[in-house]
Formats: sequence, C-alpha cells, structure tokens
Amino acid sequence: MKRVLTYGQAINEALCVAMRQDRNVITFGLGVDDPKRIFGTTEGLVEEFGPERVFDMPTAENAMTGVAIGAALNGTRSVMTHQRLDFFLLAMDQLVNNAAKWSYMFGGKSSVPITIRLILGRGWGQGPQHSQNLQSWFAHIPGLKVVMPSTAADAKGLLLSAIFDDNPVVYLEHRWLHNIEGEVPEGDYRVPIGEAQVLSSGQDVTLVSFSYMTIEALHAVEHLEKQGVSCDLIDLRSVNPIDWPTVFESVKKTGRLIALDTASQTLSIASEIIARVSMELFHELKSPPVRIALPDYPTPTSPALSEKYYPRAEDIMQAVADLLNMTLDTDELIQSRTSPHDVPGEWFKGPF
Amino acid sequence: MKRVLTYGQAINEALCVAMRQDRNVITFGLGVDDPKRIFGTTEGLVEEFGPERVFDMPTAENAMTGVAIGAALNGTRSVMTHQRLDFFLLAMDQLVNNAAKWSYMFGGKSSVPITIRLILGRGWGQGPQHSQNLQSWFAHIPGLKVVMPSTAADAKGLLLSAIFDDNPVVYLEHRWLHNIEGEVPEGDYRVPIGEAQVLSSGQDVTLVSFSYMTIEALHAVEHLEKQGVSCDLIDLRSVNPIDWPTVFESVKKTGRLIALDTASQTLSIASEIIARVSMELFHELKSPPVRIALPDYPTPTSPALSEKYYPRAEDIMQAVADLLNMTLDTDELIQSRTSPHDVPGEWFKGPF
Amino acid sequence: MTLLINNIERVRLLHGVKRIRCVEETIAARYSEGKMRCPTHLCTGQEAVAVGVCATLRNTDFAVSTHRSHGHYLAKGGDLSRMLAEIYGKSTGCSSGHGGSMHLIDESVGFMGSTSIVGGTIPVGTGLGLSVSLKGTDQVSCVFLGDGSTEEGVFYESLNFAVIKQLPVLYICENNLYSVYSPIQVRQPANRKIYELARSLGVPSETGDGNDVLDVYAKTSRAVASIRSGGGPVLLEFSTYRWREHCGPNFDNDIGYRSEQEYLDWKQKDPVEVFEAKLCGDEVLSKEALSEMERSIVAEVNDAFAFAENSPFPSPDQLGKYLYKEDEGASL
Amino acid sequence: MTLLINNIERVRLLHGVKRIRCVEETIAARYSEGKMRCPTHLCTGQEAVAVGVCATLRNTDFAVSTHRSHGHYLAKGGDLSRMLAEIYGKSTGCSSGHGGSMHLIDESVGFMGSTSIVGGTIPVGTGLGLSVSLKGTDQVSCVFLGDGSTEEGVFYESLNFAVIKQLPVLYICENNLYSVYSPIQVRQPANRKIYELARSLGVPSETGDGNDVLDVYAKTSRAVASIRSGGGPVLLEFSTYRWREHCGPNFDNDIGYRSEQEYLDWKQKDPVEVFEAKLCGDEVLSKEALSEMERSIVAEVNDAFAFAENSPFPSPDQLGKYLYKEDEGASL
Ligand SMILES: Cc1ncc(C[n+]2csc(CCOP(=O)(O)OP(=O)(O)O)c2C)c(N)n1
Ligand SMILES: Cc1ncc(C[n+]2csc(CCOP(=O)(O)OP(=O)(O)O)c2C)c(N)n1
Ligand SMILES: [Mg+2]
Ligand SMILES: [Mg+2]
Repeated sequence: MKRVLTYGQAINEALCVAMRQDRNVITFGLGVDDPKRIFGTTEGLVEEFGPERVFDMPTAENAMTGVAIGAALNGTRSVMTHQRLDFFLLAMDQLVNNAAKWSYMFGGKSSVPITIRLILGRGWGQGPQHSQNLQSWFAHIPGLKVVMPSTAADAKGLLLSAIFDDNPVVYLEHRWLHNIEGEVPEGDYRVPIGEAQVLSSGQDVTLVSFSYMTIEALHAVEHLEKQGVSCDLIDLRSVNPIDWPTVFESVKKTGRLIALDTASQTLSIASEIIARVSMELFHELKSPPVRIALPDYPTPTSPALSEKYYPRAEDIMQAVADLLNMTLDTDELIQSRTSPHDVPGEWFKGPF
Repeated sequence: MKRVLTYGQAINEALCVAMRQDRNVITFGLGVDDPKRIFGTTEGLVEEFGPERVFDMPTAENAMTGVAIGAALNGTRSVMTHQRLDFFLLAMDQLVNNAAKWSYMFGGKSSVPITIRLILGRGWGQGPQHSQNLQSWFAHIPGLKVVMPSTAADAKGLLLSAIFDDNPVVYLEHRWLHNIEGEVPEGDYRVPIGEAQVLSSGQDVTLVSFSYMTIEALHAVEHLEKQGVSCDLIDLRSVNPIDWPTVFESVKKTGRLIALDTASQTLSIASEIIARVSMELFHELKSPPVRIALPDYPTPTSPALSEKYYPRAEDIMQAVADLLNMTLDTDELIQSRTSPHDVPGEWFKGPF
Repeated sequence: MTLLINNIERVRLLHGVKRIRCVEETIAARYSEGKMRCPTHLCTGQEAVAVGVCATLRNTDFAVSTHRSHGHYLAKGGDLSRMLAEIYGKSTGCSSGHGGSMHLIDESVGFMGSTSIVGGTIPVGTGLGLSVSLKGTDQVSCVFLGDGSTEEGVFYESLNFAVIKQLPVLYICENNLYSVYSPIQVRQPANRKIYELARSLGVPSETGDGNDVLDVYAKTSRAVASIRSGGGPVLLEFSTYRWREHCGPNFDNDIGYRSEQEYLDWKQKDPVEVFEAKLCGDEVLSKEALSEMERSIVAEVNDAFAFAENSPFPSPDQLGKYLYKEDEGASL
Repeated sequence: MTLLINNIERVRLLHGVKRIRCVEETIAARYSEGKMRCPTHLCTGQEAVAVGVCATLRNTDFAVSTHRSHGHYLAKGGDLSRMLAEIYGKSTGCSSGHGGSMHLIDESVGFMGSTSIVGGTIPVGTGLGLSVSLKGTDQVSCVFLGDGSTEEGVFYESLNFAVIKQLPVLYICENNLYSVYSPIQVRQPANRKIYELARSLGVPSETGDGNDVLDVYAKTSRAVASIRSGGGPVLLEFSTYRWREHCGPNFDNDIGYRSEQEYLDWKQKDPVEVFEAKLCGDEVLSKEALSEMERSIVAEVNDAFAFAENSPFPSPDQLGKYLYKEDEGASL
C-alpha cells in the first residue's frame, strides 16, 4: 500500500527513526523545540526523546558547529538545523577548517559524523540575505558530502544516510519542497549518498538537476512529452560526490546536456557538470551544453524583480526547443499555474 | 629606465601611494605594524601615516570585516590584511551577507569600498589549515570583485585599483609570489579590474592561468617554445569579473584550451573557464578542454605528500603534449630547478 | 531621574511613539491583503526605545539596525512613504524594492541601513564609529540590537574593538526576552545581565525601562553626552516586549512559547498609552491636542500607504542594477 | 596553598617539565637541518601549565589544543616518537604525516587533536564536554587556549553554551602576553582580566602563576574536582611567557616587539630551573636522582628523534587516503 508523506514529514520521520535507533543521535538548532518545529520537521521529537537530545541553542552558529564537531569525536551524532543557509555563513570556519578536514589532517585517526540541515529560502520577498543557495561552496570543499533531495522519499533516505555517515554531511532542503508529497518507505530507509536517480527516460536531451529545480524540470518534461520530446531527467540528489557514471551514460545516449541549478550561474554545480562533461565526453556532444541557473545577482526582494530572477519550467522547455532547433508551446504550462510566482503553492501564506 | 621591484615591494608601494593620495585610506590587520610587516608589504607605513591609519587588531576576523564595512559607509577605505586566507573563513558572514550585497540590497544608495588582502599559503608544510585557495568561493558571490595578480606590476596596479574601487574587492596574493621581481611603473599606476593580460602569444594551445600558476605556466611556455610549440598564455589577473573576450578570442585562434588553477579542481575557476568556453565556443574547440588544478584533497603537510599534490610546469607541458598528440621532453625543465619542491626559492627558509 | 526635557519635547516624544504604533498597526491590519510580500517584523510594544534614543541623536549621527527596524528608521527621521513603498516592493522604496522590510536605509538622516542577519550590523555600526573617530567629528554611531544578537561572537568582538579604540558608539540593546520563539533562559545563563556583561568587556553601561520613553531619553542623553565628549562606547540595555508574533502581523500568544498573561502584563506597561495618560493627566496635552495629533498621524500614515500602493513596481530590468557602484574613485 | 601533592608526584612533575623542555630545545637545535619542514611553535618557557594541568587529568579525560600543542600533547601522555615523526612528515607520525606539528592527536590518551586556527578548538572541546554530559560519564574535557584566542567571538559563544548546559569543560588560558608579535595591549583593553571576563559570562574562574607547576597543579585539581562533581565549566588563566620566536626555533627579542629585558625577567621565573632548584633544595631530589632523570630524558628524546628520522616517508599514494572515514554507521 502506498504511504504518502510530505517532504517535511519525511524529514521528521527520518529524525525519529535515527533517534530511536541510536541514542547517540541528537538534534539541535534555533527553534527545534519551539511551536513551529522548523516547519514541522522536528515535530514530536522533544516529547519522545527529551530536552537533553532535542534542544534549542543560543544564536551562535560558529561555536555550535564546533560543539557538534567535538561531540562527534566522542561518538555523538548531531543533526544541527538552521532555518536559512544564510545564517550558517557564520560557521564556515568550523565547517571547512575543522569538520571537512578532521579525518584527513589527523591521518584518519578520527572523523566527524555530523549532519547540518540548511534550509534554502525562496519567495515571499526573502531577499538577499534569506535565500542564498551556496551548494557549490560546500561541494568545492574536499571532505564534505553534500546532498540536496528533491522528493519526499529521498528527503528521508538521504537524511538517514547522512546521520549514520561517519563524515560531515551538509543536507540542503529547499523551503519550496517541504510541502510536496510522495510515497515514502517505512522504517530505516536509506538512499546512498552519491547516487543519482533517473526520474524520466528519454532520447533527446539530458537534463541534470537537483533540489527544487527538479520540480520545475518535471513540469517541463511532462509538457515536453506531450509535444513529442523525450528527456532523461537525472536528479543528482548528491552534489558531492556527484554520480558521474549516471550523468555520462545519459549524455552518451542523448548527446545533449542541459544542467540546472538553484544558484547563481557562475561557478555553480551546473558549471561543474558542464565542465566535466565537456572534458570527458567532448566527442559525444552533439551541441553545446547549456546551463540554466540564476543570474549573477543577489536575490531582489520585490516580487516584481524576483519574477524574472528565477528560471522556471518554461525556460527549460525553451532551452530544449533551442537545442533541438524546434518550436515548442509553453503557454499551456504557464497557464496551468494557479499561484503567484513568489509562493510554492496556495498553502504558503508568508511571511516565512 | 627599468625600475625593478619585488611583488611584495610593489604591494608596499601601492599602499604608500594610496595612503598619500587619500587620507581616507587606512590599513589594518594582525601584524601590519609588527617587525615582520606582513612579509615586508606594510614596511614604513605606520611611520609615515601614523598609528591611527595603520594598526594591529584583535584576532576577530568577522567583526573587523564588519568594522571595515561600516567605516566604508562613511567614506573610509580600509585595506584589511590576513596572513592566510584560511583565517578569513571566520568572516564569510560579513563579507558575503553584508559587503557583497550592500549596494544591491539598498538599491544603490550606498556601497562598500573595502579591500581584503588575503595571502595564499603554500609549501613548508603549511598543511590543511594554512594553504587554502578559495577564489572560486569569492568569485561565485555576485557583488565581490576578486583579483589575483601574478606579476609585480599587477600587484601594484591591481591593489591601487582595488583600493579606489567603490566596491568590495578581494585581493589574493600568493605567498610564493612575494619575492618575484619585475618592472613596476612609478606613481599612481592602476591596472583595470577585469582585464586579462596576454603574457605570451602562440598558435597551438590557449593556457588560461592566474596567480602562482602563471609562473609555472611561464616556465612551461619557455620550454615548449624551445621544442617548437607556441602557446597563448592568458593571465586572468581578475577572476571576477573574468575577461571573457580575451579568453574567447584566444580559443578561437588556437582551438585548444588548458585552464590552470591553484585550487582543488572541482568547482574551480578553471571549471568555470571550461564550462563557459564549452557553452560559447563549442564548435571552435578542436579537442576536449583540459583542466590542471589540485586534486580534491586538503593540503597534506608532509613534503613527501605535497610533492605530488601541486601540479607544476612539467604537468602543463605534458598536458600540451597530450593535446597535440606529440612527445615533449620535460627533463630539462625539471633539472633546471635548484630548490626543493616545497619552497619557492632558496630565500624561503621556513617556517612561515 | 533629573528632568532633562521640557513639555514641548515630551509631546514630541508622544507623537513619535504614537506615529510608529500607527504605522505598525496599520501594516498589521493590511498585511493579509497579500500586497506586502516580504518578511516583516513589527515593533509594536517597543516604540519607546526607538523614539527615546533617537530624540537624543542628531541628523548627522549614524544609526544601524536589525530585522526589526521600522521604529528605528522612523524615529531617526527616515522617510515613511519610502519605507512603506519598500515593504510593498515598489521602485519608490528607500531601497528601490531590492531590500524590503528588513533592508531600510535613509542616509540623509544618518540611518545607514538595517539588515537581517542577527548581529550583522553590530560591527558595521562600530566601523562607522571608527570612521567618525578618524575624521575627528563629534558624531555618534548608534547600533540597535536585540537580546538574541548578544549571543553572537561578533557582539563581543565588536565591543572589544570599540573599547580598545574608545570609539563613539552607542549600543542600544532592546531586551524583549525572546529570539523568535526562544525565551532568553534557553540561550543565556539565568543570572546574566547583558549590561553587566558589557561592563566586564570594558564598555560602560546602564539598564533602563524600555517602555518608558522618558527613562530611555534620560539615560540615552547622558550616554550620548559622554560619547560625544570622547568618553568612548556605551551600552544601554532596555527591557521591553514585542506584542505581535516574531515575524508577521498576528498575535501568537496562543501557540505555546509564552503566555497570554505575560503579554497582558506587558500590555499594562504600554509605552504609548501609559505615556499618553501621563501627559494628559499632567495636563501637558489637552484632549483636543491629542485628537489633533492622532488625526494628523492617521492622515500621514494613510497618505504614505497611498503613496506606496500607487507607486509603480520596478521594471524587470532593475533586477540587473546596483550590483556595483559605478567607480568614482580618487582622481588619477 | 594547601599541599595536595606528595614528593613522588612532585618529582614526576619535574620530570614532566624537563622532558618537554628537552624535546622543545632539541627541536630548536635541529630545526635548521631543514628536515622538520612545517610551521613549528615551541612552548619553551610554558611547560608548567601543560604539566600541572595534565597531572590532574585522567587518561580518559579529553584535551584539545592549539598551534602550540607539543607540551599539551606530551603532558597528556601522547606518544613522543609519533609526535616527532609527525613533525618530520613521516608515515609513522601520529597523523600519518598529513598534519605536522600543528595537528597532533593521540586518542588513546584522550588527546583529541590540536589545530592551527586561533580559537578553533574552543568549541570542539566544549562539544566533547556536551557529549560527556549526554553519556553521563565523569570525564572532563580540557581546552588549552592562548590569550589571543579569547578575542575570537567563538570563545565567548562557547563559554556561553558551556554555562547554559553546565558542561564538564576545563578552559585553560595560557596568557603569554603575545599573539604572534602583537602585545596584548593592542588587542584587549588595559584593565581586562581574562579570568574576570569568564566569570562575567558565568564561568567560575581563577588566575594563577603559569610558571609554577605546583600552583597550576593545585588550582587545576580543585577545578577538576568541581567539574567532575557536576559543578559545570571552569576557566583558569595562567600567566606565562614564550621564550622563543612565535613560530620557529630562534630567539627574536632583538627584532623589536619585546625587550630582551622582559625576556630575561621571565627567564628568572623559569618553570623548570626554579622548580628543580626547589626540589633539590628541599632534598626531595638528590643530585644523583636528578642526573639519572636527565640522562633518561635525553636518552628517550634521542631515541624518539632516531625513530622519527629513520621512519619512512609516506608513499605518494597516501595523498589520497583518509579524506573520508569508511562508513560503519549503525547497523541497518
Ligand atoms: C545569524 C542568524 N541566525 C538566526 C537568524 C534567525 N532570526 C531572525 S530574527 C531572530 C531573533 C533575534 O532575536 P533578537 O536579537 O532578540 O531580536 P528580536 O527579534 O527579539 O527583535 C533570529 C534568531 C538570523 N536572522 N540570523
Ligand atoms: C583565526 C586565525 N587568525 C590568525 C591566525 C594567525 N595566528 C597564528 S598563531 C597566532 C597567535 C595566537 O595567540 P595566542 O592565542 O595568544 O597563542 P600563542 O601563540 O601566544 O601561544 C595567530 C594570530 C590564526 N592562526 N588563526
Ligand atoms: Mg529579542
Ligand atoms: Mg599568546
């Protein structure tokens, strides 16, 4: 029987499963035990596992990251949560200088099993300091694993894998995904870090995507199919390590690549996808690879500006059309939308 | 008449010229007025400009970056110095959330003219926490300008441009460049931010480089020329913005690209060079683009390990040979070296 | 407390707190229309700190603030219409629509910017103080901050630097007992007093009643005088209370992180009503003058909302503007 | 000061400081051979803090340290040969050559790691304390830190958290008056006392003579007893002095950041010689026993150097090892 959960509920379930299974798992962060429970994702945890294992913290991102690292050295597996990635910029020292390098710089004598949940903001005027997507920073750092689930099942499966991984994992969850629904396996369900998933199979173009862009890509793929164009849609799920075999295999088949990203385009994960494919599969490419990502600006706040800032499904369709040198109709897709561009759905009523 | 200075002296001269010209220019950082004077680069400044404008600071990288930002809002142009980039990871919040976005998020009402000098460590066992090259982090952030001079003249010209730029500029100086010498123009000499320089012209391959890798590339080019291979060597000088016209023009001519970087390869500036060239000049490329950068590991400390970690001129020659499908002799180049691999020259006696 | 202030000034202070109250409450009333599409942190209940502090400052003094900055911006003299236009995302907004409620600026009155990263402007205000001290003027740089931000290391780093350099910085800590839904007890030790902590860092400090605009005014006046005469940084901690939810227009005393009773107790100390009653009782202000004041505030606020609503949205190509300031630089 | 310590233990303390001194001075003597190719921060002059503190700790207690960690590592029981091999970049090094002098580890004796970013291990040691408290053991987590690191916000953030959670953390601040070449006066206000600051954060604290191993031992014993019995974190500030240059093997009193006289004054308080003279004077230790102690230390140190020098370098393919720990995880 299908069991459908939201992405947020799937995260909650993963935390619950991990904490039941291993007393060493704890979770902390601003608001994990407050009435809103991090958009519901930490619901019920403090009640079941107590305030020693589930606790709020001072606004002190750098030290608290170091605390998680230190606790990890004695076997405590922390899941630390931040309501926006932007706040975590304060903790780059502990993450990059310590967590990422600990195993390597001590010759493998110890390691740092921590999971950092960072929520990527978007919409409702989150603006320049509440909507950064810095996955390529993390993925550039040797020693960090970085996952960006798009589906409810992966949200659960990757969080469990992250928690029980013996290394630091940055878990990036997009605010616009918390309410999407999907079938989620029960129990200790894990999705291996570093394995992509092919969400749709086709012949014409390879779309490489992750996180919220996968939702836009799924819309695009659906409408492309109606117009006779079939795509491989690869949902990376992990952006470090990247599942190159799956990417390469698809590009070998289609000869055409569009790389999607939720971040500013320059030096994005999409750049790396294009660079690696161009280096390794140059002769298999039938046409120049394409990148669809955000322009190189901070996020503007006004809805009148953010509308043009974020590429959406129709932009993906258009890129496919350009690649294939054909005309495609995007009107139906655009008209199928029911909510304003700056919210993920009607349920989203601001201000968060 | 030629006037030859070291790169370090050129930095010193730029600071001196700027501070004489504009009372609003100040410089601070750990050690700017100590006996070592930041490897000599701040020599004489406190004596000439006084302790109000040239001062040491507490070990508090994040606040001091915010202090520079605030001072900038009232017209003070700070040049802040850190002896290693790694220390500056503590200040990502102020740099990225504030400095980079200030002009944009306030609709151009004000801006933040600050210059952040970060020294990139290498050699003598600097190891994992004293030799990071995170230029691609900075270049990924809209609103930051990022320069990486390779020559003494550019060290001066870019520092002056950075100081008088009305926006935040990250100025990355490689420790192995401080003692290289070159002709340096006198006075208020400026090199425009965002303009590359072609250091050698050729037909066979385009080498895109910056910072210390340009020195290795120059060695390679010299030895390649002796063996009949001619290269365009483009020294980017600025990695944000990048001088795409110069890069594109060269690749159109040679059809072959090798991008060099001083950082871990994944998501490096070299990746972005390859991605952009592959997207824009796909049909002009005669062979797959090539990337020469560091492997995706932290820097190991032991000289036995760092020797293999850093690519050098012979690796560039070998890549050129592979691209051109020919055999080249690297022995002469290797044998011409007089100092151990983990120091830039005999003058470098550790421990810094 | 010495009486430092005449009746005209007291009426002006009342006008200040009533005006901010009216703005915030009008935003709250209209927010659900869905036209103010950005995170908005109202300062209802905390107006007296903004007004009392800014009344001691000059136009040429600087101020920076946080996510909860409407009151500070307005009290410092920031343009109301342009603030509302900013919240509505309009091109006439003080930040041209790029910033929203959390990024207000009006340099013409020394309001140098508010940002949304907790603690983010503490060093920025400190740096403004450094620049003032280098230029040798007698300006003061005022940093508004919340109790939560004193947990960030940057608070401590900034104060340390301000002390070393004896900078003209006035740190105003509004302790409203909460950081989002987290009570101060889970974030700071029970016996912590923020103003005492500041002292131990070397920053002279005092604490005061943040709901009493006269107390705020008196203590800040003394602090500003000391700073202006070269006495170095001062921190003032004012206890106060946020009435509405952390972010957004509603009340949320029912959701469980604080009690309705606590809220009602604080409401008794309403910085607007108590002061108004006092001025009326003391016959500093007549019923008529009060009505006239209220009428004019409502009219101003309505006009400002009309301006904001009627202003155009930025055109899409504004997206690509303002990333960099065009260089002017020193002449070559 | 109560006499908490018998003569055998005092001799052991003397052995501890003399051994560290011998190691550091031998490194200094041999550094110019160019075989120890990594930044190396010697603790000559500061040995008493390491030894006095660690003598109060158990093997199962944790310690973390800074760039200047040789003394802490050795006093905590870390393997000397593997430390030297690490400095020589050998595969037998405690960090397999990946770390060097600034990255020492010996988990078998609770030395959990030293790192080279100022302040970097303060929260890490705090987190070890959190884990101890969650597991309910009576271990203590000891954080060695320098005066410079108390300027980093993370120091303050960490102490705040340790107080809130009453963690079993012992913060040991070695105040040697300098951060690189910067005297403390340019970094902290003149009247700052680090141990007083800690108190104002809620961390009980004391100050002591860091050149007197008995004073260090006595004060730390009390602190450790309090921590072990659930009393929460303690900070001890010990005044001491680094004899040699900040980084490297030489003396640098001539370059201008401090005076030869200051150095000579501190040398009078040599933590090794003064204590040795005392024990000999008190006839706790005979001339012969002292000679025997010295002989055995020199022999041990020479052996360790021989081990380090004779050990193989890591093979180049070790470059690609240890980036990740192979997952063991909880069983599925
Ligand atoms: C660095 C950082 N961490 C967390 C947040 C989320 N956040 C937004 S406002 C806020 C509350 C801060 O409390 P306080 O400083 O007391 O201000 P108040 O909201 O009470 O006015 C928090 C934690 C943030 N914006 N920045
Ligand atoms: C974050 C950071 N900033 C600057 C440095 C450069 N640095 C290396 S050691 C040191 C001195 C620190 O002084 P202190 O903590 O007193 O330790 P000491 O060297 O006196 O033992 C500094 C500033 C660093 N390693 N990390
Ligand atoms: Mg608060
Ligand atoms: Mg020191």
